[in-house]
Amino acid sequence: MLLLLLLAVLTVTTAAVPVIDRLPGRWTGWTLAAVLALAAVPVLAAGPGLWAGGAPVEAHLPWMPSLGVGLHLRMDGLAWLFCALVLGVGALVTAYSAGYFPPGRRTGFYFLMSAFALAMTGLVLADDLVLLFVFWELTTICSFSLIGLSGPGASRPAVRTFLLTALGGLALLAAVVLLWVRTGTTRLSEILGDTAWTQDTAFTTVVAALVVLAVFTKSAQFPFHYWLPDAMAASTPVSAYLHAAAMVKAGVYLAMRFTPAFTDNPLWGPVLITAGLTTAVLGALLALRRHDLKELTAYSTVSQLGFLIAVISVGTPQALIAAAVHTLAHALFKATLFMAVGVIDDRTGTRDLRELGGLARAMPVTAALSALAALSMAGVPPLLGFVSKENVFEALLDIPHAPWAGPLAAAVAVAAAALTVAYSVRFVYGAFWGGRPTRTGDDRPREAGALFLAAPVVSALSGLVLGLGVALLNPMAARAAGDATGRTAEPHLALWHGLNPALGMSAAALLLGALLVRFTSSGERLARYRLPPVRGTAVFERVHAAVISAGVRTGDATRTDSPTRHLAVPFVLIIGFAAVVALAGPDFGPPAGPTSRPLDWLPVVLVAAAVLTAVTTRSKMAALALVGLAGFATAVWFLFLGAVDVALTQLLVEILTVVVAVLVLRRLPAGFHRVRPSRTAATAVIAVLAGAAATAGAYALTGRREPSAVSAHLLDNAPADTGGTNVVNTVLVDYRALDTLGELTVLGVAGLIIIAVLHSAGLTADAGERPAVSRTNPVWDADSNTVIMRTVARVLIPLLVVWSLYLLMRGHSAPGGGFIAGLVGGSAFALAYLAAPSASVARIRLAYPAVIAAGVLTALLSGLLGLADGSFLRPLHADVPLPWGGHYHFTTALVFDVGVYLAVVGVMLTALNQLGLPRPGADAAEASPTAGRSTATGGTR
Amino acid sequence: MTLALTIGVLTAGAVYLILQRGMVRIVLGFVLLSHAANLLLMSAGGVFHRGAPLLGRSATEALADPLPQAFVLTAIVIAFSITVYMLTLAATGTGDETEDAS
Amino acid sequence: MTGPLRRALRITWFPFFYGARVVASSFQVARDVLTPGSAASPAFIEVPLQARTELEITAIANMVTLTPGTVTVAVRTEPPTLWVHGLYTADEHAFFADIHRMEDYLLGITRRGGAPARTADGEVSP
Amino acid sequence: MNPVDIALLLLGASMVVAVGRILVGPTKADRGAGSDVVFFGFVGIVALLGLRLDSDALVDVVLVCTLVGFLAALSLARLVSGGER
Amino acid sequence: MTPLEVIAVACAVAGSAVFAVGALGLVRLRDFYARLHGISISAALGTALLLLGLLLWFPSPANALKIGLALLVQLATAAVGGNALARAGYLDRTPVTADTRRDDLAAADPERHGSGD
Amino acid sequence: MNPVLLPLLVALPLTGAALLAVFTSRTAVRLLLPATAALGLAGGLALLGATGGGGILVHQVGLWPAGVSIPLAADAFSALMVTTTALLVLVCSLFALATGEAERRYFAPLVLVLSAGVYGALLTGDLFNLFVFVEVMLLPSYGLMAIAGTLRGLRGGRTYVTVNLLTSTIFLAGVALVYGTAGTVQLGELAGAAQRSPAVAAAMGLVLLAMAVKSAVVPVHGWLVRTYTAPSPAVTALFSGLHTKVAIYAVYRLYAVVFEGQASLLWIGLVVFTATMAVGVLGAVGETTTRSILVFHMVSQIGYILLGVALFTELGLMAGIFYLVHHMVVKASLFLSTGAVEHVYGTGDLERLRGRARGEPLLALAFLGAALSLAGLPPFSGFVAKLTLVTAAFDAGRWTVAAVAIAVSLITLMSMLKIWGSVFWGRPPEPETETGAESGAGTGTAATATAVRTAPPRLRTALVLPAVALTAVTLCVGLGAEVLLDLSAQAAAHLLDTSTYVEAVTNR
Ligand code: NA
Ligand code: NA
Repeated sequence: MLLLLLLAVLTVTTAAVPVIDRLPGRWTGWTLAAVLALAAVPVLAAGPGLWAGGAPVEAHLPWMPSLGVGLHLRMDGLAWLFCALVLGVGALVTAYSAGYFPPGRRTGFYFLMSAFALAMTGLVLADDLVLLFVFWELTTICSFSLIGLSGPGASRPAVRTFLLTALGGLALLAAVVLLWVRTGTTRLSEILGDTAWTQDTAFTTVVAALVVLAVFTKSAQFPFHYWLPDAMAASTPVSAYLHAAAMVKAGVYLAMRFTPAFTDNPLWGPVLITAGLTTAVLGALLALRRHDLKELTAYSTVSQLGFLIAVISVGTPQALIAAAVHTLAHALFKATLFMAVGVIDDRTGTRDLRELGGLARAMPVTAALSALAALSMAGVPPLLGFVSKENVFEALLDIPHAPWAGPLAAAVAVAAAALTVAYSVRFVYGAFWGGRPTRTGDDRPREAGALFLAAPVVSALSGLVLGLGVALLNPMAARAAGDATGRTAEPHLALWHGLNPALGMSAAALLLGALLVRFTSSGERLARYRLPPVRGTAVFERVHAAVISAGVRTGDATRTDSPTRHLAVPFVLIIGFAAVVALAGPDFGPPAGPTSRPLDWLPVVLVAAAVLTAVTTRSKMAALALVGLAGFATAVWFLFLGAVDVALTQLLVEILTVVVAVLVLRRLPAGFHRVRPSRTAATAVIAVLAGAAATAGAYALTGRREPSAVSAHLLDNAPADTGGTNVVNTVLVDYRALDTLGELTVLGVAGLIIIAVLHSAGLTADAGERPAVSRTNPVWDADSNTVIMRTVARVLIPLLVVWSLYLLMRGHSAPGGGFIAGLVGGSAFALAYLAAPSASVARIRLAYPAVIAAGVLTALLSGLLGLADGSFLRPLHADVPLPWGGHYHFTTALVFDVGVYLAVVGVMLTALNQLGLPRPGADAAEASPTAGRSTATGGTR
Repeated sequence: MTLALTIGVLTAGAVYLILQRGMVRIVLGFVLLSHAANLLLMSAGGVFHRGAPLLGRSATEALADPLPQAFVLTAIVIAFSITVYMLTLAATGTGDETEDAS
Repeated sequence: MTGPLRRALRITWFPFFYGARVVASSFQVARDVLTPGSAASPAFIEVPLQARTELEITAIANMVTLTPGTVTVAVRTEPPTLWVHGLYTADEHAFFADIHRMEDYLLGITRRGGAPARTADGEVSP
Repeated sequence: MNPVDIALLLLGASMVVAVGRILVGPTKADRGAGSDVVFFGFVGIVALLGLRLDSDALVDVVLVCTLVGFLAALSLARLVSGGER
Repeated sequence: MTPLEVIAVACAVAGSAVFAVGALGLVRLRDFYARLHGISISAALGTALLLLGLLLWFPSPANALKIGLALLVQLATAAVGGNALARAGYLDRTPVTADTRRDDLAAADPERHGSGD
Repeated sequence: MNPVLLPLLVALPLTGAALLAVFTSRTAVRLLLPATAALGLAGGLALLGATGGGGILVHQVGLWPAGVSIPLAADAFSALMVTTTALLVLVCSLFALATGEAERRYFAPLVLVLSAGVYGALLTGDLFNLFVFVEVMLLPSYGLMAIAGTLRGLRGGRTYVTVNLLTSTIFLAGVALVYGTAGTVQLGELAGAAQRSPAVAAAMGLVLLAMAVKSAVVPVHGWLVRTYTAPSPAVTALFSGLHTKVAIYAVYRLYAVVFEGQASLLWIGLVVFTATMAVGVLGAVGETTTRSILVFHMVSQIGYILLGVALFTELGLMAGIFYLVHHMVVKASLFLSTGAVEHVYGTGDLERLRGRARGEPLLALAFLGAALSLAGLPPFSGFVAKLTLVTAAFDAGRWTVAAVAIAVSLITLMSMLKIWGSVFWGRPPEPETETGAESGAGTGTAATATAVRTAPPRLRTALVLPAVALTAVTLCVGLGAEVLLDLSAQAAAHLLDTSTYVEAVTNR
């Protein structure tokens, strides 16, 4: 309950930041600090109970029960330590922020700081791996956003940091999922409590490697260390909290958590200690070379994190105690130093050691607390840093793996510690005592106000107090290390252990450090040497660029607006598919009857002739006519197969296609483009293979079964069910009217989109060849010459209309129906259009979109009427008595068909009127006969 | 077999045209391809019974499967709609050309 | 015979009259098609018409086109004129005579008074 | 052999000839002429199939064919003249 | 077969033969305009015979109406289509054979430019 | 909910569309378009309510016997899809109203027909009817694609039409072969047919192949990448949420019902979809405009979504369905937030946009949230989606697939940060003098006439809210993941054991 409340308070606070931030002045920071401090109180209060051996505090709330993932929280000794750190340092830093920033609204900053506190608290309290991961990623997002928030220049570092830490996050995700799948649970305590799964060394090694990756990226271990200095683009409070005290410790926390599972793994220890010590030395070395105090502090953080990782690798309770105490010590001194850097920056306007010096006089408090923190960092008694570092040395000496490992590791650690001493001196001496005094006189810097300094003072003094009273930390450290390792830990934290190797190492480190300070001018000389030119950010950018260029190349493969290439791929796939099926050689059974008749060869030959010639001709007109022939031959096939309605529709559609195509072709050049022979050959190969596949598919996969049940039902029941005897038509308007409704919608939409597209894009200028004959020749005169067509059309048009209505009415019992009738009606309009002496006369001034819409609405209406009989599109029947006796069998299917009719006619009207618009430029040509003639000379073949 | 052959010839021609330059050839290719698909639908109903499914005119036994015929009718009209639209596209913008250069 | 009856008979007789005309000229063209060589002497010839209404002009123009050996290429309504592509125009007199015979027959149907009388060279007598 | 089959063959051959004209051209007008023959031949084929398949449903098809043939002929002519009316 | 059916088949065969002759004209005749005359054979005489054959095969009043209508439309098509095509060909300046005797159309052109010879 | 009402989901938008085709006034559009879209959403929610507990609604349209009738059926899967579709239609319509695009000629009716097609496709239990509804969905899309009137739009329009027509024809051929082999196209009657008969399997293979092209999996993804960048942002958002997703839905449904999840073929899917994930994300990171990045990235996400069916385990299917819904929402949000920028500044070119977060914090937040969700970061829905999917992959022993899925999400983040860093962060651009926007910018409004202006205009709230709303949805779905997880599990259950669905559809 306590833990849920804690998270709830933090959540509510975060959500409330936009409201809180309306407070005037610096109150947002103070309020947040107060909340964090208050939140820390019950946590701290729970400490003694835990140290006394009490059960961990737990809380549960369901989240994703179907996955078995819940809001399981658990505070044991280890979690307590980190939780206290997060809240405590959080309170200090937010309080500091209030003074750091000039008054004004900073909603984003405070929101993210608060969210970060929430995320970090959640992370250390999570007893569910998934939950842990969620909070882990949230800290990453907060870090990314906070860095980016600090200004335009910070966006690149933010992105770099984000991507790198996200890489680690994904490794963690993989580890989480692997463990989950392996153990069947996401409960961290259960997984770590029962480490039967660690018997599988291969599996454990994989998981360990993933966790290592997560830890290293989050805690800035070599070779990923570079992000941390990069992240210094963020404002100082962010650096102090996220990039020194809290977020970077998430890796440390994770490594400590997983210690029981991985200690025995052959990968874990060596990798951790190698990387840790390398990082410790490298970080310290780099810190010593910095001029920017913030960068120095950042590299120092890297180095200290290296110490922590190295000591965790040892895996013994002693080592974990050292890690726990050093985590605490580091949080305190590093937060102090960052805050001090912020103060210096604020007061002097610079962080560059070359411009700073002798600030101690002007800023004595800052100088004092910086010195306290630096001494703790350097491991000088009686500060907490001394105790923690000595424990680290001691633990390292006890590396269990090999007898030589301990001394070697300890030696390296001493070297790193010596460097630490050196850069600690560089920081404090360089800024406060040495160097040229920073500005003098009235311009000289002044000490910061009490409220600004309050937070660093608290953290600096804590390091001193806890160092002096370090024995008080024993129960806490014991519980933390015990909970981390699963073994009992017996801490003996004290300022004085007697004369032991660790003390010697401490002394050695201090001595060596002093020598370094002496002979390198506090590192100043080192700064002149060039280090190997490998910079982390540069490597990152190179990898980044490589990925992007790989991406560009990937995109290049499809970077074309020519439909052809996009169309070729599916064809090739189908050919491949057919080949695979053929090679598998499945038995599809014998044909259920004879598959051909002699007369069939007539359409075969016609189709073949049409297709062969259509593909070879370079004349668009010829191609159009030949494709039309192929359509006619197809219609013959339909007739052969007993599909009269289909043949009729096919014919009508074919002709209307030709009519429309002519309207389009006249605007285009008469010939097709030339194509390279190689491309023609490739195309031909694909075409022939596709044709073979189609033939094989059609032959093998059809005609090998008995007539279907649905076919039998239709043929047996159509008249009884629907009152119709043209079964195909009953399928269209009764049984599967939904299909027809869709089809009619498609047709109607085609009409609309033709209008829409032409409305927005317009037709191309006419590219067809102009007639070559003089305009004064009698053959030109359209008014006279169309008299024949007009006169015949005047007879034919009413004939077509009547005929179409007849076809509409009889569709249910004979070939016909809405579509066929509509197409015939449509051809009446086409005829009227063609016969007119000019395009403007030809225009049919009907609201054709309305005709289309009326058609669709009529069909829908007849469908809705069906609801009266229990279903949409269920036809209603009525026998209408006729005045001359007998009765007419009326069905709403006919209404539906009327809708179809209207839509078809509407679309034909649309196509003719829209595509038949006068040719752009035609009027101009008429106005100037010379224009007509000049085309005439060029236009003949 | 004859029907399958027709389907194959139509498909081959269609594929060839579709893979050429220029919108008009592509459109014509698709017209052929839809013929092929429609014949395939007819083929799916079987080719042994070829009587027109108009009841009351002849014996029911030899009648062709009406369902694929209805399918084809629907498919023809849909293909027609798209063809008309594609022809419109061919007449807009850059005209027929579909490629920048060969 | 009275006018209406006469016209009814003419209408009834029309298919046979025109059918014979078509068959005859079909054979003429078919001979050119089926045998080597050609007797053709093509030309585009202007044919002034007696027909006046659009229906008359249309009908005669169509009859000309439908008859193998002659095709109407262009039409003018004011004054009514056809331009006919004739395949066998060596004997222009016969060419015009054939067309005039059809026109006269037609006008005999469409007009109460029948076709106006013509002179020997096909011109309409004043 | 059914005499109607011979007739079908003749019409089929006619259409192949017409296809040749469409393909060879050389003028748009020639292609138009070839196309006309194709369309007329098709009407003929449908009529013959009426006999051959003994299906009077084809009478309707013939009628529709002739009706739309008119449209086709006019359209193709329009194309020959470059869209000129 | 009934006698009527025999006549029907005979009509059909004769019609297709006539049609084929006209179609052959597409190859044999020398220019576009000459070929139009061949088409007339097919379109008028050929199809008329074929339609007559169909009517005789299904002799009924309804069919007579339909086929008669079809014949009329077919002839109209042949005529109007032939005219349209001829004119279109002329507009497109389709070349004529060298032995074309004269061109009154060009003569009727006041501007006398670009005539079809 | 009475199953008799199922067809109304199709009929009502069609009615709205028909009315809007006649009444084209601004007022009519502003009233009818959102109202009809909202009606669809209400219908979807009602469906969810009726099916969320595992029920299935079936209606044999026309009340003919099962097998003769076209059945419309809704289970949790279709209900989820319908609801998400309706949400997107509504939000994208509102966005289009805000940009003014909705008032273009026939935009509104086309969108409504499109939605009707999608609803029909999601509900139908008949293969041929599916073909028809896919066409009902596609035809308006052809118009919407080219409606922008730019050259790029027209060219994209051509590729779009031709590829989709080809795919539809392949699909139709597949349906033909299915009828040829099985003698039925009714899904219920086809249950397990592919497992019983190699002929049906081959025929269905062709259908699935067509669906694969439609869902733009590698190597047939190029068309999507090239065409979805062409229309306006609202249209792209709509398409991204609807089109490929219908194909994906069909793949799930068909493989589950007709193949009964046949295990021996799953490897093909694993290979193809893994490649799709990888190729898509690489392509995305290489692009240089907001839209092309997002579009290319769709390909990658399609790979993720389809992995679910390729795993064909309970968890896998559930993960895939969850991912599907999540993706529809998030991708639309991204298109709309970047689209708002594109609309106002006239370009989506990363080089020309900078520092937009400062002026448009809300929009920036909407983008960032959705981007993080896309990359699978908590607390957004994308995290749950990725988590379940990766878990399912590991659980099925597909380590490589899981590893690729994880690695791809890093590059996803990279590509999203590319947009973020370029468009929203950084120094706002110096006043530029250039005015000629590229023709590819695409919205066709006055804003396209000028590039980034000296004084950047503020975005209207109506332009920002759609993206914000969708990002809020992804956040809520992430935080309260259980609701969607539960529905996805319900949906997956019906795919894993199709007997309930089959019995309902066949009336047995
Ligand atoms: Na003639
Ligand atoms: Na940029």
